[in-house]
Amino acid sequence: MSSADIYREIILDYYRNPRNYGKIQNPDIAQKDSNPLCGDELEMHLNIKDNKVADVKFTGKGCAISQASASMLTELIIGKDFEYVKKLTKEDILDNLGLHELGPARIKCALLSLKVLKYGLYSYLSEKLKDTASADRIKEEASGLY
Amino acid sequence: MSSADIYREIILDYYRNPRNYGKIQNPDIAQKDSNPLCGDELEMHLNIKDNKVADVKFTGKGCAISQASASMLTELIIGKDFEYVKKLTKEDILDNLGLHELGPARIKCALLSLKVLKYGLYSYLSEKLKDTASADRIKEEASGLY
Amino acid sequence: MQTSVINIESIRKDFPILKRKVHKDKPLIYFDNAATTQKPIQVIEAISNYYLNYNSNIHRAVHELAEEATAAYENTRDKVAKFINVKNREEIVFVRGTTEAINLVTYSWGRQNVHRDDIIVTTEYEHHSNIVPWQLLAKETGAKLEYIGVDDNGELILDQLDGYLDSGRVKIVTFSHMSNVLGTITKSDEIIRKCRKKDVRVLVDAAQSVPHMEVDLQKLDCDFFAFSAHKMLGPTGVGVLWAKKELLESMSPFNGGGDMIREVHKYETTWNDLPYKFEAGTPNIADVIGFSTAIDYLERIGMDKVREHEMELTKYALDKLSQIKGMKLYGTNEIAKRGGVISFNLGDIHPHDLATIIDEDGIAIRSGHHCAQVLMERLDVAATSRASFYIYNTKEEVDVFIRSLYRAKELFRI
Amino acid sequence: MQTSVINIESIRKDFPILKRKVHKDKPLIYFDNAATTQKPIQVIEAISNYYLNYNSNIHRAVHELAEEATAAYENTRDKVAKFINVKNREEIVFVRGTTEAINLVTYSWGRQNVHRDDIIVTTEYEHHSNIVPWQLLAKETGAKLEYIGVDDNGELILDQLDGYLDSGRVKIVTFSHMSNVLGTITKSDEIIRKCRKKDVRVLVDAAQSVPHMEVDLQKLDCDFFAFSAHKMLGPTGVGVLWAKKELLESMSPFNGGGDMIREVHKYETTWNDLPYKFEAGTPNIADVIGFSTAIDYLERIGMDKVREHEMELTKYALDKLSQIKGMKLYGTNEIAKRGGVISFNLGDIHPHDLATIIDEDGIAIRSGHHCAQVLMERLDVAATSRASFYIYNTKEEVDVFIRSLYRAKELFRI
Ligand SMILES: Cc1ncc(COP(=O)(O)O)c(C=O)c1O
Ligand SMILES: Cc1ncc(COP(=O)(O)O)c(C=O)c1O
Repeated sequence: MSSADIYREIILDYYRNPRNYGKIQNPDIAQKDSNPLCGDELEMHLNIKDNKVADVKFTGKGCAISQASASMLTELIIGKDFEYVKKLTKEDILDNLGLHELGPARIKCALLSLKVLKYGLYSYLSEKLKDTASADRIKEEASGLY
Repeated sequence: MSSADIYREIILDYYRNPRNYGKIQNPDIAQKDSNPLCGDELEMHLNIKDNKVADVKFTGKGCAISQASASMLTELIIGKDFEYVKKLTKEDILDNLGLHELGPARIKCALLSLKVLKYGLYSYLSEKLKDTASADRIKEEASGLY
Repeated sequence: MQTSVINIESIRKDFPILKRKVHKDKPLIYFDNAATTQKPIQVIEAISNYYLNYNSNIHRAVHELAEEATAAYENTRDKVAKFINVKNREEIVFVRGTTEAINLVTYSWGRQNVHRDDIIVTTEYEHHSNIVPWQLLAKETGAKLEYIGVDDNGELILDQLDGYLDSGRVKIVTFSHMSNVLGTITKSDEIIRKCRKKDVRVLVDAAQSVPHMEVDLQKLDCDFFAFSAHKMLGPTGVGVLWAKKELLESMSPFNGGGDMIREVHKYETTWNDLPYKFEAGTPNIADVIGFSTAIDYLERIGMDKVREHEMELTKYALDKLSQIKGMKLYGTNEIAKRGGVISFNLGDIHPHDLATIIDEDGIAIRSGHHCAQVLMERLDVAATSRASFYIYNTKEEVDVFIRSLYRAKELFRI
Repeated sequence: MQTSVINIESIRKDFPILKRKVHKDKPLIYFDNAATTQKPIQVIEAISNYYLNYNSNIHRAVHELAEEATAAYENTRDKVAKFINVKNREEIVFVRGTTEAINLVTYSWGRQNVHRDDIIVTTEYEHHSNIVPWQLLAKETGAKLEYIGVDDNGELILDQLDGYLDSGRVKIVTFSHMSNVLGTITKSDEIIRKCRKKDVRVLVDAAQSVPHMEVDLQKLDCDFFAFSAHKMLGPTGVGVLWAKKELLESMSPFNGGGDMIREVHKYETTWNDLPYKFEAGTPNIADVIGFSTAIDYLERIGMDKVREHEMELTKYALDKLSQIKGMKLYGTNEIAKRGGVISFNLGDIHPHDLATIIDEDGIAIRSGHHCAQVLMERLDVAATSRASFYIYNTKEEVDVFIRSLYRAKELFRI
């Protein structure tokens, strides 16, 4: 897709005015990752209450795609059922962003936040919920994202 | 040059019946080297008396060229003035062997004995005669042989 | 006169070098394949094509050339994984060759896991690449290096391994899958089974096996596995280290530099994911890409066919060689137990002299210690001559070779 | 619109890739030369020619192919020695690239000579290849790593070096001859003079200098010197470590294996002569041979001309770039002090986004940390965009680039 399609008003807006930017005190889930190739960094914090995403925030630095994607992801999952979050796919994220046909280098930017989220879920599921079966599946998904 | 020219009767004879093969007890010069590429080994022993090569012997294993060359070199220098030995060149050896136009790999076989001899002279000149000027020149020659 | 299994005529057309003449007018007969093989035109063109059309540094840039180059480079990784049947592509590390692969293991795994008085077991028929790195490691750590001996049939004396394993101090057993001098195919399964029982690590030097036979790493349960592209139709400067993920993860890096890091700070650094943690600096991009085409080529023929062809040729050659008076052949004559590598000595003709003589007839063989001096000591020879075959060699070439050996005998009057 | 010094039209004809289109119909403008350069057809053909005509393993065989290949491989060594003006060919060691060269030094020289509480001095503008190996060495030995800072003009603050040297504990100072991000040319003579006085060793990372300017190692009195072929028209997978003979002789080997030994016995081994002691295993023969043709190509143009051309182009580009509103340029604007590498940031456009946008116009630049995260921290940015030039780049291409930057501004509404 062309730059004009990627850098639409909404992406630039989320890049410049990211929603849910920041940290949570004592989060249930705190996960951080960076993309070793480009140096983008991302940290996500979540609180889970009554099997729902009670709060979610992110911090990071990176390109418009990675920052907008992270911010839009937080909006997508806040208040949602935990089950919903567990099932999120690559396609859900790209649909939500309205970004398709990104090249192999840039798709990593769009998916970094989902990767961080999935690794966060993995730790939470295995350490706090002792649900190793789901945890392993999610870890597998995370490592196979790109 | 062709194999037929290289493996003349005389070379094969020196290969199979090497003259001056063996070791000297308490030699004035004892020098050893090997060709790391093909594994050929050669050791030369010399006695120097009255500025002359009083005795010389060699041991080693290797191809017909290297063994014949070593043996013929011992014959060339035995009884000769020390000065004569110091001046021996690559061309002298090849003339003596009747071998010219050897390829870059095989010329090393022909010159291994001269290299060993020169390194032996170097040690002798520098350690026993303290003639560092000649010694350094000869070392330079030895290392530049091939 | 081709063997019955593969269509040599059509294969030979892909190797332009086979049309060249040496020593003015002698058709080249290339029997030095254990040292390095020739390359089909497809591989040569894949390399040119990369430089002509999409040369770029990889992994870090977003421009189109970089994306094409990265995809092609990473595609080779997938292809290698499939070729030796491993599940995880990130277990495939590109290095310069078998030698670097083994050094990577001795530096990264060895220095972490081998300690004073531990035992490293290797064999008497190893290539220097699988001895010297372990000697260096043993010297640094105070570990001991022990050798499994070679019997008169050219096979390993595996009872000796039991003795070492019983000591309880063995950390790793390292051996070549196929000897580059004797052609012996090692009984890997048996060694690995024994090692597994004692929780001992196993490195397989596959420099001579992967090019010549089917290899399945899901069956061969070793820990480390190393081979070189240039010995299997691929370019020089590329090799593969495969190792189990848990091991690679537990190992500290080998070379430090670009691409192998996650984050570099002044005083501390974190490592990249596998396999990149072990691929520091700009890799040999063009040749890794060329290697992919070499694998395609071999797969199209089929590794079972490659093996069959070589067996037929080896049998043919051994039969003829053993009829020459004064011929000393090393290694077993059971074809099923050996690859297409034949070491020999003819009378008292030194191998260098022999190689020079038959080179005049256009035949390229190797002479010397074949980077296996420990084996030379065991065989009690200074050197051997070695003829080694590959997919483009024919029985006709073997005939020329045999005639040339008779000429050598004449020249040496034996 | 070529610069006044070299005949770009005729040079461009030698680079077939420059005729290709990217993103369907955009002529390729390749400004990612600091990452890797394109290759002239002569180099590509030299590699093919090797495989087509005389491919063989080297050094150990006596057949005709091996002799031709060995001669060509060793000929490159002579050529490199002449190109950087060193006297002793045996001081030239072929490695995979700058990264491996530096690791060779940290492993072989470093572990012998650097001890607890010693100081290793590097700089804030180093490539990861000249930081991470030293971090690994420091960790292993207990030595300290210190950094020479970078001032706001992008130059090293050499006073800090004096402070370190005064401690009397510095063992080595290691720095890049030219920064791969800022383009700054390091005041090497001054650093080396200071180090000589204290008998401190010096390593020069010349990955960005040798390709772009004349280098004379008999004048530059350093101890170690490293660079990569792929950044100077040569193939991937080849680099050079030069070091003083006495140092190489005193150092223990790096990788163990074939070719680097004199005699291997079961429990002890002796090393081959220089430079072979440091070239274990089958080297990257084809690409070393191809590298020779790259050097020929550069010599034919003349390194002084290469430098002049790049200065003219850099000045032209800097002038235009500095007129763009919101443009932040890094490094000095004194052309004589810098090479043809320009790092910048445009408004709040992240470099990856910028690279993606201008890639659509056919322009290949690099974006990111450029393997220099320590410098990124110093500059207080996550990333920069980087355009870097070489002999085939033109002012016209710079114009297209500038127009593309304006398009990016529009897209980002700044
Ligand atoms: C200054 C500098 N040093 C070292 C390197 C590493 O070179 P290579 O990746 O060829 O090993 C580079 C380039 O990537 C560089 O620019
Ligand atoms: C059995 C064996 N191991 C290791 C090697 C070393 O391979 P390379 O020189 O490609 O590193 C070779 C070939 O030379 C070999 O035959």
